[in-house]
Amino acid sequence: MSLLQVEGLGISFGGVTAVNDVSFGLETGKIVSVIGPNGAGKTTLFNMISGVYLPKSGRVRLDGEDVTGLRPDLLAVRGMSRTFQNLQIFHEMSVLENVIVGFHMHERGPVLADLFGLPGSRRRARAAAEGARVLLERVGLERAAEREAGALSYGALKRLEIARALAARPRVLLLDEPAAGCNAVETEEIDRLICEVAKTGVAILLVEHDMKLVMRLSDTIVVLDHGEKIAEGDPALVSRDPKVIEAYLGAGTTEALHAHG
Amino acid sequence: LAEIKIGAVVSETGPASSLGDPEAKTIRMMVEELNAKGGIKGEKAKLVLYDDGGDPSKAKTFATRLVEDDGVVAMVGGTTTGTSLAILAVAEESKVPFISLAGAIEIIDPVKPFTFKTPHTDRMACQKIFDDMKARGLTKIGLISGTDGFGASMRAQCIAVAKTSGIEIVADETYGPKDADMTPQLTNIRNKSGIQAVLNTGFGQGPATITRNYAQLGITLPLYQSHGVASNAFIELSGAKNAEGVRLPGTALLVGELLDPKDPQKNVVLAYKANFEKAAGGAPVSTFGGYAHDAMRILTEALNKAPSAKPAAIRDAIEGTTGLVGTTGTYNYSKTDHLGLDLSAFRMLEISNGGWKLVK
Amino acid sequence: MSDLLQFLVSGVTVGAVYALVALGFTIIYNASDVVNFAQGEFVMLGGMISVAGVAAGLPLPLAALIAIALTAAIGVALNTFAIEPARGAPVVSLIIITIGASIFIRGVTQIVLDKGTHRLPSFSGDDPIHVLGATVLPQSLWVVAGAVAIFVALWLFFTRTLTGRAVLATSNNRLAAQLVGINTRFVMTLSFALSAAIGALAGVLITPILPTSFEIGISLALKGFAAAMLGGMGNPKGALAGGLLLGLMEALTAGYISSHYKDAVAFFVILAVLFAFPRGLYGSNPVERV
Amino acid sequence: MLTVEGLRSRYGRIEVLHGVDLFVGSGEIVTVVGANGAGKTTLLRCLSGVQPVSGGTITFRGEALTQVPAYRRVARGLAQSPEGRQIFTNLSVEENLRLGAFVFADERVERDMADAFAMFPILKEKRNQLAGGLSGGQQQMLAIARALMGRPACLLLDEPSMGLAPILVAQIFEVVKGLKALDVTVLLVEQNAFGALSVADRGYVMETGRVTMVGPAAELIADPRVREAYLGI
Amino acid sequence: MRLSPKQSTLLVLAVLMIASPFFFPSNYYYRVGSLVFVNSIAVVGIVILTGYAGQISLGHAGFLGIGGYACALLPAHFGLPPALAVVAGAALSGAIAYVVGRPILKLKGYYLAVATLGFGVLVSMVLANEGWLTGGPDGIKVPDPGLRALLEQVGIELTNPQFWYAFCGLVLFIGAWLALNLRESPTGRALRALHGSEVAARTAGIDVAKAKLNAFVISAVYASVAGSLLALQNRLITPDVAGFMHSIELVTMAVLGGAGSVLGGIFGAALLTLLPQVLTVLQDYEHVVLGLVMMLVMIFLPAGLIPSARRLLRGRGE
Ligand SMILES: Nc1ncnc2c1ncn2[C@@H]1O[C@H](COP(=O)(O)OP(=O)(O)OP(=O)(O)O)[C@@H](O)[C@H]1O
Ligand SMILES: Nc1ncnc2c1ncn2[C@@H]1O[C@H](COP(=O)(O)OP(=O)(O)OP(=O)(O)O)[C@@H](O)[C@H]1O
Ligand SMILES: [Mg+2]
Ligand SMILES: [Mg+2]
Repeated sequence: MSLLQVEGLGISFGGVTAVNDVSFGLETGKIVSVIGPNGAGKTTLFNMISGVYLPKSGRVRLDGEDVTGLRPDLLAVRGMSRTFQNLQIFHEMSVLENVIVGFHMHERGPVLADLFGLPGSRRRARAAAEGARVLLERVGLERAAEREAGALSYGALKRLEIARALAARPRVLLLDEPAAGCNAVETEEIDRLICEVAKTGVAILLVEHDMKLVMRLSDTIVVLDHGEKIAEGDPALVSRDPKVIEAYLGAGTTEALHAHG
Repeated sequence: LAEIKIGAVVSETGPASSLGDPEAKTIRMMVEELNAKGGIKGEKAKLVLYDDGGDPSKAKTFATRLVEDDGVVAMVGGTTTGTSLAILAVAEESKVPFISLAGAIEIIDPVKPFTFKTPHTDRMACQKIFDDMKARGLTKIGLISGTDGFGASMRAQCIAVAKTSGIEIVADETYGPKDADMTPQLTNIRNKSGIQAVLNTGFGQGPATITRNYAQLGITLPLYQSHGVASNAFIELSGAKNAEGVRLPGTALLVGELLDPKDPQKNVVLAYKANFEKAAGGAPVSTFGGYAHDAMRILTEALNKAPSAKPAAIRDAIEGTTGLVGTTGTYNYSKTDHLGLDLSAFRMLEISNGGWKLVK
Repeated sequence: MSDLLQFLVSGVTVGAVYALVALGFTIIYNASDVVNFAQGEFVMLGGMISVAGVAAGLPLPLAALIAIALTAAIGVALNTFAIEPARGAPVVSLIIITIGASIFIRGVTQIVLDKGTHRLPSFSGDDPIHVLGATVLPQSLWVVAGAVAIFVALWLFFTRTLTGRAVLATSNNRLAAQLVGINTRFVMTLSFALSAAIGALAGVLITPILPTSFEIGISLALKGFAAAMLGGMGNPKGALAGGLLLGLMEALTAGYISSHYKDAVAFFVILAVLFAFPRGLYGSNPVERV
Repeated sequence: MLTVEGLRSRYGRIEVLHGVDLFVGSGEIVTVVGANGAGKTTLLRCLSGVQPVSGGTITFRGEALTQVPAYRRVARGLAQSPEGRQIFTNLSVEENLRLGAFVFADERVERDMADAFAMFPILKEKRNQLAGGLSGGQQQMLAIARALMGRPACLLLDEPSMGLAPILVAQIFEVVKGLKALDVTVLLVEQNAFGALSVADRGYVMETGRVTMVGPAAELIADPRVREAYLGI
Repeated sequence: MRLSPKQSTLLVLAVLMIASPFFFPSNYYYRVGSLVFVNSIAVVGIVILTGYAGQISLGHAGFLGIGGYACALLPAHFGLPPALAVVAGAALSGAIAYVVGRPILKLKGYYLAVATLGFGVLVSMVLANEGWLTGGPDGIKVPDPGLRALLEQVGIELTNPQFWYAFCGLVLFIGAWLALNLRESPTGRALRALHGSEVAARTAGIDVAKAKLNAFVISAVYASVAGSLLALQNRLITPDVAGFMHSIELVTMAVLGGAGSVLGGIFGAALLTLLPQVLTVLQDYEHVVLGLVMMLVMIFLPAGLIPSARRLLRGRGE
């Protein structure tokens, strides 16, 4: 049984089906990428898995347990964490605090302890802050720790989100276009980061349009088009699938990929 | 030359401003008059007046300020019962005499050493109205009241008084002080079988709306209003045609010209009316300005009589007030009576041809 | 039956008053997401300035026109001198500015005009019209007609004109609005002018029914705000529906249940509606993808 | 066409552009590349007038632009597809496009819209839907299309390829090339430096608020420093 | 030694509280001071709810009313000592906030504002209409808690205003301390996070509904305690305290001072409490100037008194 199992997920908006009957599985320490043209339903799929949307049909299983439609915070407690394509930053908090919030599940305690500033509460807060600094360093934002998050550039915010998601110490990590807004060199850093994380046993589900990144990282690729799964398999297989080339990659890209890869 | 400081806290603005505004104007005017006439025993009176906006907590703060900071020897004010109760607590604690301008009986019952008041109680107003109703053979009535302090307090009093005076209240409705339309309530009152008259307790614009809606619905039963609307402004807002025949208990103030020349109040009333209208730029006099007038008269006289301008001495002098003719009535304070008025001070008025008429 | 009709008449009259105030909120809200707490003062100014004009011997229509123009100018001044300089401030700060403005306007009115309560003469007399045993004052018809006319005008403005769209675009994304060439400053000026003018017109229409004084604005703003939220803030349809519904609820409660708790019932219904429709009856549900 | 001299800009007290000089000739495609936080977006915001300039000058078609308010710049021929897309989420796709042509309410709007729909058929499909419901990439298309509706003489594109599928990335660069034929000048900020430099005539490299390199695109592509720092080769 | 922001805030507060009386020319200033403290207590609650969590309440005066009336009614009807009535009122307010907050806090922005406004209106309406229980619109007397007498027995003699100044000051100090603890704590951070983005807060494992409810209940308790203290020192309570205008005033105080800052909230409360006292000399112009000051503060210090002032100071430092 996979760690994360998606079975026949589907949803529609105002009668238009956005995702239809999509199934796949994700194992510990593996990286599965979801690719597909714009509007194929990748983000929507993420939203259903992470509890932001309630699927119309299908099941999401975590560790074999049915977690379909569970609230995001409850899923987070069970080890699911994610980043967002449309950045969701706590703009008025500092960069460091943004990451500390990611630690929430590990630092929270009774409200009254927090109100009265009991030693336990302060200790947890301190531990979270230390952990957050380490993570900021990993995404290269340690120098910006005290800045107001709203003042960061787009690419920096993207990396901040990754740090925050990692802070939750997830078992399943959903990354929605983590490299968008980063140049080739910055993308390589993210590439390395994702690899390291996967090595620690985290299952990663990745949506990304940067094919180089996808091809290099993925154990398995799931291809969506118009909400349907049109292909699934290892990178080499998928990138040669004519359906995928036609719907998504375009002839030129495939050549370029193979030229460099 | 020393000054005698007099304090005042009134609701010049806020929900009770239609009461408090003429009070403030009157108080200012009378202090000026007093000083123009040479003050008190040669000393100028200085007025310190604060606007509490109708908020009892503010009233309490301002009363504290008057006593502790401004060092006044006496206070008038307390436009509403709520603010009066707040001020009297300060007055009693710091032993500074206070003449309240609000209606509720609890202000002076039980008697508190330093607190007096000039208006009739609303209980007396109910009594007066019910007496008039009975004289006309009206015993089944509908009651409609504003939800503000004035309306609610008088409603409670009238319900209590009705029990003992043979009046049966068959409808009991309320309205918000700023409501735009009261026809549903009046429709329900009209539909009560056997109903013979309607009484509205309230002040400000609500009663005017009631009066207009009453005419709109074509209700022909006698309509009584409270002393809260005893002012020409009420006729104006209601429209003279709509207000025709409305009765209410009022003071001599509105009918000064109609009073018997022998009436002791006649001169007092006419003088105040003339002065006020001049000072207030033509604004019509109201019962409430009259209360303030009487309070200031009582205070002035006490200041003149008192051996010293010490609060305690002034208090004693106020308590000794007898036979003082004011616009509201003739005041006779005593150790056991800090109201000093009886029912005879109220006059039943009727609106007729856009003016006032005394009901004999 | 005639009772019910009378209650309905009362409800529609009062409801139209609320709707007029609620409609005034829509434009400024649509341009800036700010609920302008000084909207009630615009209504008050419309009434008070007309009253002063009539007292000074002007014919009512002229006095009303002056009142509307003056109030619109005051609206523009409010934007220019208080809202625009605080651009970029959080919305709550802007709301507090409008609260400050409402206190300020009230204070000035009390000094420049007076503290009295005044009524304007009814436009077409005070003789009630009898319909199936119920009575209607002609002025009520004026108020209802005014509310409907303003509603139609606003609805057309927002759905049919490019300027109306520009207003919506400005509040939705001010940066993008500038990037496509919308003069957002002008949009704000226009919104304040229109809102104030609508408020003043409302004031002129209702003063024969609901006497005005410098302090009347707050309670009107409160009810108008509640009505606008009931219907869904920003949508003229919501303002009209919310206003009428609120008025009808009050009248029917006063008529059939208890006048003591008519406002309470009205708020209960508002709460109930919001639980079912968290954005009011016609409020738009913004789609924000994550 | 567009000349920027000594441009400085700040957020609050922190200066992020320290005197940027830049020149875009008529009909040219010029690209700006640089790391996260270099100030590329800030530069474009200054050009569109939505970011205060604290020093330096901007000259556009021979006229000083620095004092011109943002909303007048569209009419003068400067349109931008901004970072983060900044679409009107509460308005429909079609209304978004119409507002793109806000300053020219004439018949040509319909034609331009048809062109935009031809370029991005998905937008036509979703024309009556609220723009907020679009997918990330679809919103990016809308932002580009909306900027084109402004009939720019000079188009400012802030990372137009972000979030687009590879097929579309290629298409976007084709579109940019195509604009040249229509005599539209393009200033292109891109993280996809390789793609951008491939279509551009010239390029600038920005680092922490300054221009550190400038030259013909082909030269920059070949420059070892650029290759190492931005192309990852 | 460098002070943390929390310590420096508390230090400033303590110094102001203790030093001010040395400048008081008369007893009356104690009264004003204690009013500032009472308002501040309620406003600190608003700071938690609105400043931290970004939830607007236009009905918080309702909880003031509940706290205040608890001190009048519980002693009268159940013989509870007034001091205990404060606690009972706070518990009641917290419980009501818990029940009401559950459905209401699902609403957002202005819709939440109007729902809370409705709650406040309902409370003040019950207080005004149920005269048999509450004394009606004119209010009801509140018994003396007898704390001053207690102090006298141990040899501390204070005038009434002095006593309330000290007592309310102490309560405010504790309230501020708690709020400051909360701010940098996991719970407080969760509140500020959901203010920024609810979805992101959720995916970080924050139970948003519960966090909001926590903030609502805590702020209701603050308001309730403030209401109780107001009632006890006035010895009288009227439905006005629960009124809509009062709710608006509390929010205004919080925003003027700087919604997210405890010290800001206290300064906002002080400004709006003191200003009307100062402006009385202007008589008719009082409201004009009050409105003007509010507008000017927000125009020139848009983030509120304290945060904007901090920003300005920091700017000079660089
Ligand atoms: N809340 C919503 N309302 C309306 N339509 C929606 C909504 N959410 C998603 N859709 C539609 O569902 C489809 C899938 O969108 P989704 O965001 O999942 O695409 P995607 O694969 O993530 O695309 P991209 O690569 O551009 O990010 C789109 O056509 C979009 O318009
Ligand atoms: N709103 C803001 N307030 C304060 N500082 C800001 C703000 N926006 C950007 N900055 C700062 O200005 C600098 C330049 O940012 P800008 O967004 O222009 O960079 P960029 O080159 O576009 O980066 P990216 O490639 O990540 O989009 C950065 O250091 C950033 O932190
Ligand atoms: Mg997506
Ligand atoms: Mg950028």
